[in-house]
Amino acid sequence: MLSTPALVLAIILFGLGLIGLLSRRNILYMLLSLEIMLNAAALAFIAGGARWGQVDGEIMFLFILTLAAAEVSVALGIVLQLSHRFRTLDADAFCEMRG
Amino acid sequence: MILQDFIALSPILDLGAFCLVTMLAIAFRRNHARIAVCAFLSCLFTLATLPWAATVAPRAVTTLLVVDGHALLYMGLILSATMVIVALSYRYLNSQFHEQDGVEEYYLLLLLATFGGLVLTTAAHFVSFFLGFELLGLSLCSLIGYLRTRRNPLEAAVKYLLLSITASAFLLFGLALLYFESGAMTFHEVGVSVKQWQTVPALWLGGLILVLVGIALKLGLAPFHMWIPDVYQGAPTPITTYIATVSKAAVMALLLRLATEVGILELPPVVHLFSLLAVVSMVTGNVLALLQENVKRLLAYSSIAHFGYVLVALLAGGPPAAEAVTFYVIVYCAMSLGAFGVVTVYSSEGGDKDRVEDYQGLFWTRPWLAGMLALSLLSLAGIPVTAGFIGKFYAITAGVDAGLWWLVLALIGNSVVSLYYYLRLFVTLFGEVAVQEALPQQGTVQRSEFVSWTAVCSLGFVASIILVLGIYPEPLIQLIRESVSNLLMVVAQRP
Amino acid sequence: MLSLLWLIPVLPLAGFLLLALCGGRLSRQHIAWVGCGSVGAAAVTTALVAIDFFSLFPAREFYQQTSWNWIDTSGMTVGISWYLDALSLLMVAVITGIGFLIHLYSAEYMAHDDGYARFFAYMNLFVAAMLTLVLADNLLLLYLGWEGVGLCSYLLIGFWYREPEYGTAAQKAFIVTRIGDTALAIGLFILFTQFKTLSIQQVQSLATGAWPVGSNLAMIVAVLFLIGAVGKSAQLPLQVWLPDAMAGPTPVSALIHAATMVTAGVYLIARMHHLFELAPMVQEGIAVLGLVTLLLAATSALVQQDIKRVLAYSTMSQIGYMFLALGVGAWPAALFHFLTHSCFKALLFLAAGSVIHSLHHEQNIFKMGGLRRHLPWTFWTFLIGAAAMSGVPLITSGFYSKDWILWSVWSSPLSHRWIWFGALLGAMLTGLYSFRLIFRVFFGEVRTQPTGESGLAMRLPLVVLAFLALTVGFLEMPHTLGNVTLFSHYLSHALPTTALLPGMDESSEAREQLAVTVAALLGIGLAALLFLPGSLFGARGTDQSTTHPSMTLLQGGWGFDRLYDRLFVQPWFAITRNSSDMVDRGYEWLAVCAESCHGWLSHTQTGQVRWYAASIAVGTLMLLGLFAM
Amino acid sequence: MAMALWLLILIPILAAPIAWMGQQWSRHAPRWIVLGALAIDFILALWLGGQHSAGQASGHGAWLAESHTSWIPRWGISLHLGLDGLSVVLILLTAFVGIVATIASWTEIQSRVGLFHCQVLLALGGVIGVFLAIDLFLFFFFWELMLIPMYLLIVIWGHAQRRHASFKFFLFTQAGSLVLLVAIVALALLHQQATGRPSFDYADLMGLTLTSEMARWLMLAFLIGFLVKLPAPPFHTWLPDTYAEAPTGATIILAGILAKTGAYGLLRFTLPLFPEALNEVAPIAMGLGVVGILYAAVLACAQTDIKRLVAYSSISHMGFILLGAFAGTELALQGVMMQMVAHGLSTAGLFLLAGALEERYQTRNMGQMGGLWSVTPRLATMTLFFACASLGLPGLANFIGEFLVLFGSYATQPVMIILASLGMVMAAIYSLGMMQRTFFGRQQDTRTASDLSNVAFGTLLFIAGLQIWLGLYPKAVLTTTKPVMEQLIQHALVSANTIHVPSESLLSSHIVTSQGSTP
Amino acid sequence: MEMLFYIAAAVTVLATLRVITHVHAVHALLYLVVTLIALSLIFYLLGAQFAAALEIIIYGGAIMVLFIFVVMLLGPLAVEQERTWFSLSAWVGPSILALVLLGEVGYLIASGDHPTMAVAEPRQKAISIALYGPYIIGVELASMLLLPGLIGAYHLGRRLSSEARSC
Repeated sequence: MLSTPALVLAIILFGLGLIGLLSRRNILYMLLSLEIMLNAAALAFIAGGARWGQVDGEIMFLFILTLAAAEVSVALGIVLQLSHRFRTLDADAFCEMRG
Repeated sequence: MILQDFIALSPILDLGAFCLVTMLAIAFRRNHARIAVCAFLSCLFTLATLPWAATVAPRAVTTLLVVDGHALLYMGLILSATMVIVALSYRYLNSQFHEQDGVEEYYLLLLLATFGGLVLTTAAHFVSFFLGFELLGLSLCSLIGYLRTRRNPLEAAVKYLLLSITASAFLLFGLALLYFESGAMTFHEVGVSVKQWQTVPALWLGGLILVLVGIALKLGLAPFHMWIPDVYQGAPTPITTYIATVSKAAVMALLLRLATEVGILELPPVVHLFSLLAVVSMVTGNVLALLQENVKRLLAYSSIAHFGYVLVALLAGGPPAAEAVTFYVIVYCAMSLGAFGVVTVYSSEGGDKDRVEDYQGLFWTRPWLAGMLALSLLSLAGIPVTAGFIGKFYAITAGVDAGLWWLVLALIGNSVVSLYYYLRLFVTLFGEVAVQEALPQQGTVQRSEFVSWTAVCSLGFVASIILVLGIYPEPLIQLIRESVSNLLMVVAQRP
Repeated sequence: MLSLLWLIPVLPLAGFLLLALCGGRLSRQHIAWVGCGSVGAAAVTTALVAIDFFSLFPAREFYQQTSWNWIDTSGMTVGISWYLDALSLLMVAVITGIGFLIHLYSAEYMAHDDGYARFFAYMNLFVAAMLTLVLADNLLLLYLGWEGVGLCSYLLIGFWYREPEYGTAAQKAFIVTRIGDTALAIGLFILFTQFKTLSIQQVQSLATGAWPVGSNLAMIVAVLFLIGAVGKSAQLPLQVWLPDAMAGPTPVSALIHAATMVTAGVYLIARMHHLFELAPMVQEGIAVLGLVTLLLAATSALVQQDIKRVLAYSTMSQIGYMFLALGVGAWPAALFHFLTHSCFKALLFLAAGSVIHSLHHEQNIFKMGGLRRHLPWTFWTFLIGAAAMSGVPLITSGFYSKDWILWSVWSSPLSHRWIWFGALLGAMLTGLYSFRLIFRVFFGEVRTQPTGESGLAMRLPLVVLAFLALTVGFLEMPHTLGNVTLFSHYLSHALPTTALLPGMDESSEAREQLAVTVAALLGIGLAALLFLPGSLFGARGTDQSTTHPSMTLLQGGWGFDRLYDRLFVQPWFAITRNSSDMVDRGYEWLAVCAESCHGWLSHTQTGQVRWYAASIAVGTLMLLGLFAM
Repeated sequence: MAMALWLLILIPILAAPIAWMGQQWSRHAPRWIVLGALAIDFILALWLGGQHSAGQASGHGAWLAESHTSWIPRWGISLHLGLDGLSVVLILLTAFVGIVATIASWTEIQSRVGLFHCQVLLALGGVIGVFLAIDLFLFFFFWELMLIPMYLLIVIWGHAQRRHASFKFFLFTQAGSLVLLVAIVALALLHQQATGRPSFDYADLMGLTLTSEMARWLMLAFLIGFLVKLPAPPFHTWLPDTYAEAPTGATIILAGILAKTGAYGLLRFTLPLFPEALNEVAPIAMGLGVVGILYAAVLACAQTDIKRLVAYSSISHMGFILLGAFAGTELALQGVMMQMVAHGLSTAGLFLLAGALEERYQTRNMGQMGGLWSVTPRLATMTLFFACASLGLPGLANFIGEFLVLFGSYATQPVMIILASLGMVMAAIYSLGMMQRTFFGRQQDTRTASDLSNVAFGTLLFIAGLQIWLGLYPKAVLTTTKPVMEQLIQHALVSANTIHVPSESLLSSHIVTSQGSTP
Repeated sequence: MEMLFYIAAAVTVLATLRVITHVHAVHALLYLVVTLIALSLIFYLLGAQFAAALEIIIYGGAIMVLFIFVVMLLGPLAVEQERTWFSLSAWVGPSILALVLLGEVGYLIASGDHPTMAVAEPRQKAISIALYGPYIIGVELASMLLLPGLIGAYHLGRRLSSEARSC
């Protein structure tokens, strides 16, 4: 069965996404990295579904897809406003509140 | 889906329908007051369906949702809190959101978030869990950045967004791992599979930890607490209130159900993890709040600590723990509503009043408002006559009952530390009014003495809750006991 | 009439309350009336009680009266109860009698002072407390009086409160005596723990029954009581407060620091004689202590410049004699010396007061002189007093009492010969310093012009006391001279009689008396040689700038003050001045820690979302690492 | 009768808002309302106490008056009040000291008069509740209830450093309380383990028998809770700051009454609930008492601030209470009782005087005073009197308290008692030092100041009269409390003789047997 | 079969690495598209054909387009990168990876007799039944989830009318 290698791949992808999230300052990249992480989770679900021969994994993928869509729209809306207000997409620049 | 399922689901269906109604109302005609009333009534009607739903509870509706006493109780809490927040929001938005375009969606988003909260309370399946989680988080994200012309809300929104998606990713991946190992998606089946294992697979445990990290992020438990102060500070104050109350209560309801049904508290690693989170949260929250000069941040740090206390209660395990947690969460919601409510009302009079010095001598100029804040602070500090004391008492009782001596000691030690910053704010209320400011303000004070009746009613409601629970908590305790037994009964009923 | 006993202490107390509460509104005359009257009434009551007492005496040796139950709970029963026997009657008589005379004297002496009412209030309170002390049936009530007199002594020494040194002196007096009092209190605790009672008579009878002679507990308790007595009576090593106590008005010195309070120690030891008899080593210690004190005080008295300090040291020295007598078991002798000493010492102080009064409060004897003519009354009475103190043979009371003591020392089985020699030396020194005073003050040229003799109210007590100083001695005369035993007979109902060594007969007594006589006269003669102006060395004495180290040592009372200063006072001040609450520092440190923790942690709140995400990742990895592995 | 108990608590609490509103009617209306309410309370308590002496014979375990209503059945919590000799005496003291505090603040408090007196009444209501509650939860409820008004009194009307002081006060007392709360909860749960139902009721918990290990820990927790309030080292450091910075009225309440709640807790709860651990804990507690006496006395000598001096002396005196409470003899306990009353009276007087001085010279620094006797003779005389009371002059009430404690404890701990006696010498040093520096010597501050007002002087005279009365006739207090103390000692003796088997696990096995009322 | 999986996995990982390391947003997006395509192949290999299709249609199509859209909208912030976006090298990496994937898909089509094809039909059926059976509430909730996305994007994304005028 391919489910275990797929899970390993999912874990790798998740890790890569996390690395991207942490290492990129541009907020767009961070969003991309998050997409990768979500994808990794989706892959893991599908691997699980494959392992147990169930359709639930695939259905979960469907919902994750919905989430990604909804979320990206909101995120991009915020990104637009941010770029407008702060004139930058540098995530580290948004640190007026601290302490 | 038979009729009884619909009855059981009536709160969720009701609110869902009202979301759509509200959306249509907005599309039809924009009117701030009308939409606010509409939102308020939506919650009220939904609240009214709870007793109806209770007649068929406990009942599992498909595999996704379980409507039982526990869920209904939390729904009641969430809806009441939302109502108070709606009532507080109206004037706040009127004063803070000057642009006339698009203030109404606020209420729609609020209702959607609450809808997500309701789903979370009933969730018994990974799908409903995660969808409720996201509904709540996504709506909140927009709400936090709702004052989109200002820098702080936007900054808060982007922080919340990124971290909440991170939380979702962790959560989802964790759920996926759980699914991968156990092949089941309902909490109950997962719990069953756990019981069958001789040793819990590492991957499963890793998944569980990831799930718990996701939850901890939403609850703001240290070391996953970092977003809390920034978001609390940046978000519009009613939304801050919302995050502090509804969002956390809903997640806590879910955690409780997860803990009960999966039986994770019987796994030593999870107990250790929670203990660690509890202690770190208490210490971090309290230490960070010590010298904080921003009221909203201060309350944010205090909320971190409070959920540390809740974890202590949770760790006790068994019915007393569930009781204590629920009681504490209800109490915490009441006092947060009180504290943030005052900040909201005070900020509704021009400019955010979130510096500690803004509150200097408030008692002499605005005794009722200051009194309300004082009451909430005392409650947060756990002084008798207020609900906070009973809550803390409950938590300590649960902890002692389970023999968690070190955690209980940490709890009381931290309570003492926390007194310092509550008192700092408390004292400020009774400080001397600065002379230069006092004189020109005479006129404005007269004018702003008028607090909208909505604020009076909502704060009065919260105050009475705090006091009644502080003096005669027995009815609520009985209610919670029933709901807890309900929660446990569902577990017992399942094959 | 005996039932009026309670009235004796209550009358002065009433006087005190009256003066304290409405002293400000009374005229000076009324104040004097109340002040003297209350003590006078007490004296009259004493007389009435005494008549009644003697009418049944010796068939009935004591009279007990309980006013009310003071403490009556949980196994402790202590009453406000009075006990009258020969010993206490003697004390009461002296206190009220001499007290009245001194009050009378003060009425004039203090006439121009601001705190007239205050003064009499304190004095009345003192008399009340002192009477309570001597009349107490139990140790707790005795302790009440004991502390009460200490308080009054404090108040009266610091009477002129504007002078900071006076206040210090008062404080010193109280604190030093309090050390003794505390020891006494501990003694009380032990006794109560052992016998469950504090009644003086019961305690002693129980102690005699329960403790063998020389037992540890008896020794400890005796020592504790001794420390108490030593503190009150200004004996070594707690004697340092007395010279400074002369800061108070002279009548105070006469009443408290000469006639009555300082002898409370003697009374206590006499009262508890059963207890001390159980501890012979302690008793021996008393004798040695008395001897050392008397010599030390006598030598110090020799070189003092202040007239009152001379008298203060002399008081110390005379009480040393009393202790000596107590120590060798000559209980009646000690009391007899107490009686005579009260008379002549009160007389001396009052006369000195008269001198000071007429010299505008000049107390330095080197600035006095030639007052013989100007103050004849004073001179003669002072002379009588000094003679009595020096023990001029046959005609003065001091001779009889001192002689009795020395004879007891000589003849007692508890004594040693060297003690006797020491005491004899002391007798000689007494004559020397007493007459040094006479010659300095009343002879020679006038250095400060006096205002003249004082009024009747001051002269009358002087005369009466002078009369007593001469005649009291005839109450008890040795075998060799008249053999009057009125006093010892009377006291034998309260105190054991003196034991004699075998082989002590009248001839040895006579020889001993001769020695005493010679010593006293030698002292006086030496004084005349050294200090009488116009005599052999008289001129040298006028030099007051004596800076010889030995002189300064003596003037400072053998340097005890300086020693204690180094040993206790300075370290104490060092401790208190530099001590802040250490525990509080600890808590402050905690607070600082919390604050720095806050500072450190709030640096983690950078506001940068990537850092937050990193913290999540690291936190998750740590949790995974901790638990999933 | 049961209603009367509630009235005792409710009269001050209900009068509090009236006092606040009273401000509108007249400047002095709040003061009169406080005086009235406290006077009624006093008389009521006196009446209840009178009932007591009439029907005295009841003896063991009986309350004079009792009121019992269910409150939170979930945890076996009930509104259970009970009155016995101990509470009567302390309630009388509370009402009296409250009246003194009101009089003391008559001239000092000029702003927000209504609120001030409202807080005073609330605090006193809480204190009376503490003295009446015999359900441990209710007790704790009142125990905390009195804090907030006290805190406000300090923080609103206090002196320059009030913020710091009030924080310290609150943090310390609250820390102690929380430890106490944990112990109370543990006890209630132990009862649950034993009988199947939790109970916070005094009578139920008294019947609980614990293993010695558990008893030791719980007793320690109780001890900490009460020692903070008492206070005893090392928990005392809040006290000097607080006493010095609080307004005079509040200081009088703090020193006169609040400290007594700690002592009350020791007597009412710590001793009878854990007789098993008494033998182990007693030497520690007594040692702390002695340390407190000496340490505080040394520090009192070091003070230049008159209020701090009195504050440290107060700590020193409280050491005697700790000493006596654990001596294990009835006599010592009676002494503790007496000391509580006496100290309440004497510190009330001293702080009234210190406050009066501060009001007149705007300083508490004794270095800037001196020679004030001639300016303010009444003040000086009364200070002298109370200094004497404080140094334990026989014939005054403090003496009876201290000496009964010492007499009662000597048999148990002779060495400690001897050390404690040294405190008497130090008491003389600081008390007289205070007199010396303020009233004796040359006048430093030549400003003229008015002497004590007639009212204040009259009050002080009255307290002085009480001091003398109790000093010469302590039976008034001792007879009332005797049955309570007898019972205490008997209980301790009976229970201490039971032998227990130690066990290993945490909570469940810490019960050996229970004499709880229902199975 | 397995070979295909591993190749696709390698492509996924490589492309992802490029996504997170690339300096240009558009390049990164292109690599992400490749990742998604590779993932969809893996889904297919795991037997989830429906998911594979959706991955390409919705993820690769809709969501990525959204991103591109935003990148374009953020014109001023990205203007200096304008020139580099159209360099050849940008296309090389994705193209190669895409070609690899294309080859794999071709192989799959060519080797037509794969078991996953056989189970495909009943599996889709099962999904449909599940979606409209036990998961019906989930579907409804997912639809509700899109609502905040919609409203949020609407509210946050648009500029203020006043500002629009001033800009």
